[in-house]
Formats: sequence, structure tokens, C-alpha cells
Amino acid sequence: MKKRFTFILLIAIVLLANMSLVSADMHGWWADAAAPYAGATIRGVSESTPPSNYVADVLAAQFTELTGINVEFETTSWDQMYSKAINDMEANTGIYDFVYIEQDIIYSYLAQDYLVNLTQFAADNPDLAYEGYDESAFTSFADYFKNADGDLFGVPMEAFVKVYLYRKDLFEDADIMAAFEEEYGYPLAPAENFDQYRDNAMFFTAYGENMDMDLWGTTVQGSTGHPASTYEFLESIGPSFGLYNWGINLDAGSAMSANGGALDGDTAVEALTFWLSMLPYAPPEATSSTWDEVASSFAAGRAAQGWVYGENAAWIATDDSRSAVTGNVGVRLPVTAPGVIEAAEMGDGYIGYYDGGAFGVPHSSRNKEATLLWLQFIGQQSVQAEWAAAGARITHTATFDDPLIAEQDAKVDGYYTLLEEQGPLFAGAPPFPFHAQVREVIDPFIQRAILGELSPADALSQAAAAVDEELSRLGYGM
Amino acid sequence: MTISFRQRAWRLFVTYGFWIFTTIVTLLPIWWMFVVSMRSRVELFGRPNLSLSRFFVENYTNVLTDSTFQRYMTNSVVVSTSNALLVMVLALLATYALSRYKLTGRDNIFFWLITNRMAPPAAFLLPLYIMFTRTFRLGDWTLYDTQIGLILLYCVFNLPFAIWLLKGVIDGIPIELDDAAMIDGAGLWGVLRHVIVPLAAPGLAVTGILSWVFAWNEYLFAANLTSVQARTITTGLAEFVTVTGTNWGELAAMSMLTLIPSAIIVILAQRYIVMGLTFGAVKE
Amino acid sequence: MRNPRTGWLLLSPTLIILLLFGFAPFLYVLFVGFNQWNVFSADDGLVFNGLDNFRRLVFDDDFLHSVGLTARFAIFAIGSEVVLGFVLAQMLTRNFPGKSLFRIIHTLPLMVAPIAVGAIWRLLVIPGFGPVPFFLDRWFDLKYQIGSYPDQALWTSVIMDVWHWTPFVTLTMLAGLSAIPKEPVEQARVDGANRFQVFWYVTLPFLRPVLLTTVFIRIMDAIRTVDEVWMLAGGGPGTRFTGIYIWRVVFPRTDYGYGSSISLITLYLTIVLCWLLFIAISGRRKGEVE
Amino acid sequence: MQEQETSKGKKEINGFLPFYTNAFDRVFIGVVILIGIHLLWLRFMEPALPIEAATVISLVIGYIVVRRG
Repeated sequence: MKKRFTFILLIAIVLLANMSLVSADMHGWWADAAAPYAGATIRGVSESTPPSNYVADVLAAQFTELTGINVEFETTSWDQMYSKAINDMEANTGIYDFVYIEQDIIYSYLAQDYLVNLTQFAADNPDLAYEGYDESAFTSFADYFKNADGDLFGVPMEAFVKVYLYRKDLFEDADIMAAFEEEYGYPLAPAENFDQYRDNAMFFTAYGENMDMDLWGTTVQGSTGHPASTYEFLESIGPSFGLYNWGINLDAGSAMSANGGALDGDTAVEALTFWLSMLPYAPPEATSSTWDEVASSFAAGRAAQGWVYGENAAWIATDDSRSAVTGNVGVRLPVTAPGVIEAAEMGDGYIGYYDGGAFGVPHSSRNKEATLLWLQFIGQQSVQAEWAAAGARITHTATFDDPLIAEQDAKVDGYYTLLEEQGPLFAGAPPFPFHAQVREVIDPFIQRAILGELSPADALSQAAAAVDEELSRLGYGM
Repeated sequence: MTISFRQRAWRLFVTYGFWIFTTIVTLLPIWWMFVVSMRSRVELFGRPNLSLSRFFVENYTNVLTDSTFQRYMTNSVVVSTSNALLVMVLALLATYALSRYKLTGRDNIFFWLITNRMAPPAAFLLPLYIMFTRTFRLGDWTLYDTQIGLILLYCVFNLPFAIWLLKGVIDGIPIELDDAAMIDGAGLWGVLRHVIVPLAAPGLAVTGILSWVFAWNEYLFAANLTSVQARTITTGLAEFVTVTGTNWGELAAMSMLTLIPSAIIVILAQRYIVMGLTFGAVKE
Repeated sequence: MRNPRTGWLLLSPTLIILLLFGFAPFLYVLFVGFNQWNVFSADDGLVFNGLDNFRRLVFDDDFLHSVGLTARFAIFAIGSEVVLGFVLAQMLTRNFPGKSLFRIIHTLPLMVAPIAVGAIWRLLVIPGFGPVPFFLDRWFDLKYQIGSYPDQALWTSVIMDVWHWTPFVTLTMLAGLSAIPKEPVEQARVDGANRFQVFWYVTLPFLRPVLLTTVFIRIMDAIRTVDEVWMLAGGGPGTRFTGIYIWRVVFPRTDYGYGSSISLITLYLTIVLCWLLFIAISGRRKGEVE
Repeated sequence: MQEQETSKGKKEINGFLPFYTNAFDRVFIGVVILIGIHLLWLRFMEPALPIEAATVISLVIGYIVVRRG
């Protein structure tokens, strides 16, 4: 109860602080601009995550206070969110005025002209353009929501990278370090390359077994009943080996090596083989784990190191009520094959997935003007810091320098610094207009490889063939 | 037939042994749900412990004090109760018609009715979505995200079930009773009210209860055809599954809370359930 | 005296609702099933493609496999439910103190929402927090991971379904048993029939309508099961039943045309199966003495 | 179950099918067979003979079922 009370108090303080920050004439601007739309209700759909919940609970209330426009927020599960948004935009029903766009689906939406061009729309309605909102203030992540002309189609609301987390208390324990060095002949450290990663994983799995601890050497997001496993392979493991864009050659419309694709190539097979070889060193729940169970396993102290989505880094490292490893979490860049980082620095590739989402306006919205005001409100500089603190997400370059974040940064072993400095090494999903379709096609093969029914090479060559078939069916193929 | 004391003791032992075992198997998952609902997120992982270590009621208070949860709960109550009532009335009329009138092809109608329950829901969601958002539209009002929409839609799988259940019950009521009432001057409504309803009461009760439970528990349609206003409690359950960790404690707490109303109804109506579920086994 | 018109009038509200919300969507699905339609294809919109969807599905191993899995699921689950339900109902016809308490407890699973059932069972069986794998490992040294072994996932969903739906079968059986007249049973006993003979020649024929109707309803519901299994295992290998396969094709893959045609075939198979059962229930077989 | 009461004009006939059927039942069986034959044809026979052959065959069977079932 106490915690809840503190939370409410915190929100109240944040609210009050924000009210006083907004100067009188700003207050006036919002009221004036929104005057024609006061009393209107705009509706949105989003996944129920901490950043979304902060928007729904805190920002929406502030916005309504300022403008008289009501914001109705539907939070739902990940699968539901997609089908509802797509149904709405496809059937042109106009239920939603703004939808959560996960970065990877944006190109599908753009290809179908589902979204309102926000840059254009603001330029066409100068009365509605708020001066405190600046598209150029966003981090490079916003680039993934732009079209070829650089016009923005979604206001970024969360952004993370998938990082390498490790348990500092284990990696810095003197006895453990000595034992490791004795066995492997070199000092224990967070992994820099895949061999070291494997050694660490083997060592800690054996250590957990000997000490009768529930401890394993790595996490694997290997759910056989969820696309999460395909995502981990294609977006985290693949790129770190140098397999980019899911191995699909968009120009040729093929995933086969014979046509310039790479999904059945040597790099892909090597990456999948390595990833699958980590399964014996992962906790037994790995084959049922999606991103959320991976984070929970790590937070429960069941893995010594692993690939964990960044949105979880903050709560794993700081939230006592959910995590058993607070204060012991180390954050590093994910392990990469030789040359991959250099290539990414040159702009020829990337080392992992720059994940996140934005709010966009469906073309079918009936309250586009009011929604534009709302999106500018959540996109402005002044609301970012508290939001970042509550949701561990950063979309503005300036937010990194905020004292609130600097304080958080120390607690999460420099995750925010890493995001700021190394963020550009990561990339959003490839610009496919058929994202979910092809993922669904690849899914069963990855799952069967996890189960050991198919060898990595067979799984990938069959997957590549199935992708080609789906691409030609969709009209993007050869 | 005299049974020795030993035989009787043995039989009693077997009976109770059997039932205690069944009870444990039945209750274990529910007990585990209760235990989980009493744990904080950090306690959930690790060596499973089946005993209740402490009363951590925050999961319940968080859910109960949430105004969205209260709205979901109200919606669920309204939708399932109205649906159950509607189904009882319509099914009674329809079954009576099928049982007493010589309608062309009534056996075939009877079978067609039940095929409505067979449709795989996924593909049928799309046309339903279009109907709900576009076809049934009055100005700005649509069936989408309304309680009435769900109430009518749930008839699609509850009505056939109810009619199948009631058919045997009403067939079992001798037609002579109707005739006698009619000779006494009762009209159609009189017959229904004074003959059929009292005699079919257990059947009607079980129809209502099961319709209520099915409607209360329905998830897919509710999740896809509502947005904010008419969401039901089962769709709320899915919200706890998120990218940053499923909140199992609150999910379990909410599951417990959704179980309570249906459990109460079933406990109160235990007797009728058995009396009503005969599917026409009583022929004489 | 009984004018069919009145009958139709009484039936009409039901027919209208079912035509609107059951039959109209069916017509739409029927129409879409003969089209190529994926909203994210290069040229979106419906393109009539004749029998191509069906041509694709008869060779679609995933679909055929899902039908096989569903059949196994339905047979094992419903078979066990009927046997267990009958035994439990038989036990409940006796009188013993505390009977109604046991009956109420036994009815509880029926009241849990399918999606919550899936969640509970997931909590029970996922290693790391579930007690089932933990104790199986400790006591029997069994590796139980539904994510790694498709067969275990299938069996888990069967057991989950049995847990959830046996009470329903028990209740209907109990109703059926309590409606059996006493005389034939006693007569058979007097004639020297043993227990099994009484069951086979007297009880079972009386139970037949209840039994078949119960099986009928369970088959329909088992074939379209989605929420529970979805929540439990997400429809990975071992649990990718037809209902879930359709769901994946229609929603994440947005392949509406193909999804509709699979739905039609699934509906077709369900209807044929149920119709045969219906014929059996309504006793229209030749040579049968009614 | 009660005795089968056939409504006027619709006779239940006792054809070669193993149960009593009315006109609707026989049309239904005809449609079921039609769909079944087409699906099997698509899977096994299509390379040899076009799908129209299946239609012809099932129409013939359907006719026999409706008239004499």
C-alpha cells in the first residue's frame, strides 16, 4: 500500500511541477490552439508498457487540463494491438486517432498509406504548430519513422537497444574469477567475442550446478510458441555475426544466396548454430521465453549474462520489488563477430536492433487536428525527462543531459550513455513492406531448429525457400 | 444383501480416497493461482513453493482500486447477465416452436442452429468487425465497442447450445398438458407461463447459468470488438502480458476475482444444474 | 390449432440473430475464401483466384499437420473426459456425507475463463516458476519442458482441457444417470446379470442420447479452442491446432483470403463430423427399434 | 427422441443410404460429397485431369444421392 501511495504522490508532484513549469502564455497557446476542438475525444491504442502507461496516466491528464481535449487510451497486449490498429486502418473505420507504431511495422504501414504525414500536416496547419516542438530534437531513432523526403510519420515515444547484460556480483567475485582463470587459462570478464561468451556460459552453468544454485550461463529468447525467438535470431544474433536485413535481398525479392540473399548463407548458419548451442547453457524456461520471460529470468538471478531488451535494463537494475539482482547489473554492447563494429561505424551494417515505437495518426482519424496537438504535446522537450525516468525510454537528444537521467544512468551501469553514444551502431528493422508476413513464414523453421527437428542449415534453407514463395505471392518477389 | 463391516469400511475408504484425490487434482491449479496472486513479482521466480508464505494483498488492492478494472467488471456483469436472460427467453420460444409446431424441415433447422457454434472464430472476426464498425451504423453510433453488440453476438454461440439443451427438456413435457391448458382457455402465453416454464425450470436455469458462464468467460470476440467502453474482464487479463514482464501476480489476482462470481452462482444453483442437463434423457 | 405461422414467429428472433451474426459473416468468409487478399501485398485488395487457395491448402503441410494434431487433441481429451466424467458421475450417484461439497469443488474448473485457465497452467508448467517441472524433476527425474518437447506440449494441453471440461461431462452424465428408471436395472440384477452386463445392456443404452450430445458439444468446442492453448503455449509445435493456425494466418500474417479458405474447410470437416453424430443421436438409423 | 414427424409434402425415403433422409438431407450429402471430391481431386488427381472432371463426377453422384438416397 505504501508503495502505491508513494507512486501517487510522485505523480502528483510531477504533475504540479509540470504545471508550474508551463508558463502562463504557453498555457494560453495550448488553450487557444485547441479552442475549436475542446471537448473532443481522441482515442489511441497502445501496448501496456511503462512508457505507455505513463502517457495514459500522466501526460493525457495534463493535456486534457491544458486543452479540454479528452484522451482515451486503450492499452492491450502486443498481438492485439497490431490486429486492432491494422483492422482499423484497413477498414477505414476511424476508431483510433493515434496508434502505437512499433518501429518494425512502420514500412508496412507506409507502403499502404496508412499514416498521416505529420511534417506536412503541421506545415499545412500553421495555427496548430507548437513552437516548443521540434522534429530535429529527436535522436537518430526518429529517422526510422521518416519517408524518403525526411517527413516524419510518427512521434517517437520509446526507444531502446538490445544490450548485453551481465551479473557484476558474479563476474567480480574473487573466488569465481580464480576458478574461471584456472579452468580456461584467461581472466573472467564480460564477453568481447563469441568464444568468450561460450566459455562464460559453460562456466556459469557448471558453477550453478556444482553450487546447487538456480543459475545458468546465458539467456536465450527461444520461445517455440512465439515470434520472439525469430526476432532474437534475426535482429540480435544475426546482425552481430554480420547477417543484415534478415538475409533478404529486397531488390531481388529473394532470401536465397543464389539471388543475392543471405538467409541460407554461411554467416546465417554460423549465427544460428552458435545461438542454438547456447540453449544447453540457458535456464530450462528458455524454450518458452519471450522477451518478457527473458527479462524476468535475468531479474530473478537465473542467468549470469545474456541479451536483454534495453527497456528492461532499468527496472532489472533498480526496482527491488521486481528484481533480485538490483545493483549488480552490468551493461555492455552485445558481443559481435570481428569487423562487425567497424562496419557499423562505417555505416555498412549494424550490430543489433534499435527497437522502439512511435505514435502516428491513421489516415482514417476523424480528429487529425486535435491529435496533432496531442502528439506535439508528448513530443515536446519539457515532458521528456520525467517520462524517461518513469519508462526508461529516451527519444530526445537533450534528455540524456537531464540531471534525472544522469542520476539513473549511474544506477544502470551507463545504459543511457551507451544508448546516446553507441545508439547509432544499432539500426531499426529493414524497410520491408511485408514485415509480419515474412516473419510468420520464418517462424516455424526457427522453432523447429530450436527443437532440434531441423539442423541449422536445413532450417535456414527451407526458411529461405518459404520466404521466396511468400514474397512472390505478395507480389514483391522475383 | 448384507455387507460386512469390513466391506463397508473398505468401500467408504475407497470413496473418500477417490474424492480426496480428485479434489486435490481439481484444486491444485486454482490453489496455485491463489498462491501466485499472493506473491510479489520478485518472489515468483525460484524454487516453487506451494505453500502460502504470506498475505501480499497488493495485487488485489492494485486491481480493485483501478477504475478501469471496475468498468471492465461492470461491463462483464451487464453483458453476461443480459445475454443469459436474452438467451433464456429466445431459446425458450424457439425450442417451444421446434418442439410443438410442424415446421417445414425442422430437424434441419435444428441442426443448422448448432453449426453456428462450430465456426472457427479467427476468420469470422473480420466480417464481424466490418459489420460492427460499418454495417450497423447510425450516425456516429456503431455496434463496435458497445455492450449491446456483445450481448447480441454472444447469442451466436449461446443460443444454439441453449436450444439443444432445452429441446430434450421441452420434448419431455407431455404435449397433453399443453392441450389441457388450451382447452381450459389458455393462450400461447398462458401455456408457456403456466405449463412450460414451471416444468422446464431446471432446464431453463441451467441454460441461463451456462450461457452466463460462457459469456462471462468469452475472450476473442470481446478483445477484438471492443475498445475502451465495453471491454470485459477477460480482455483485461490479457493486458498484463507485456513486453517488460508479465505481471503474473496481478493477473492471478484478477483471475481469482473473475472466478468468484461464477463460482457463487454455480454453488447456489448446483441442484438445478444436474436436474436440467438431461438433454432429453427423460423420455417418459 | 397449432398454426405453423405462430411457430415461425416464435422462432424468428432466434433465426434473425443467427442469420445476422452467424450466417452473414459466413457468406462473407465464403466470398473471401475464393480470393487472394493480403492487405500488405504489393497490390492490396481482393483478387479473385478461383480454387487457388484450396489448391494451396491441400498441399499445406502445416495445415494438414494442424488438422492431425487437433484430431489427436480432441480424441484424447474428449475420450478421457467421457471416461472420467462417467466414473465421477457414477460415484456421485451414491450417497455419502460430504457429497455435495465434493461435487461443488469438482465443478469449479468449469467456471474459470479459458484465458485464465491457460494462464494458470502456464504458471504451473513453465520451468523457473512452475511447480510441476520442478517436482517432476526432483521426484521422478523427468525433464518436463513444454517449449522443448512438442509431445509434452500436446499432452499438457490435453490434460488442461480434461481438467477444465471433465466437470461439464460429469454434470451431464449425472443428469443422464439420475434420469434412468430403476426397474430395468433391478430386473437385470434379478436375472443374474453381472455389473458389466448391467452397464453394457441397460445403463449405456439409456445414456446414449446424453453421451452423444455431450460428445457432440465437446467436439465442436475442442476443434475451435484457441484462447487456452494460446495462453499456455502460444501455438508452437505440438499445439499448433487448426484454430490457432487460422488465427496466425489471419492476424499476424493478414492473409485473409487463405485464412478464410482454411476456416471454410475446418468448418466443413466439423459439420460433417457433427452431422454424422447428429444422425446417430436422432436415431434415424435403419433397423433401429425406437 | 420422438417419432420422426415428416411435414407435409416432404417424404422421408428409404433409399440406399443407411438411414432415413429427407430432401434437404440428400442435398446436404450431395454438397458434402462435392466438396470432398474436389479437395481430394486438387490433391491427388489434378496433374492428370483438370478439376472440371471432379465437378462432373460429383454432380453425377450428387444426382444419384438426391434421387435415390
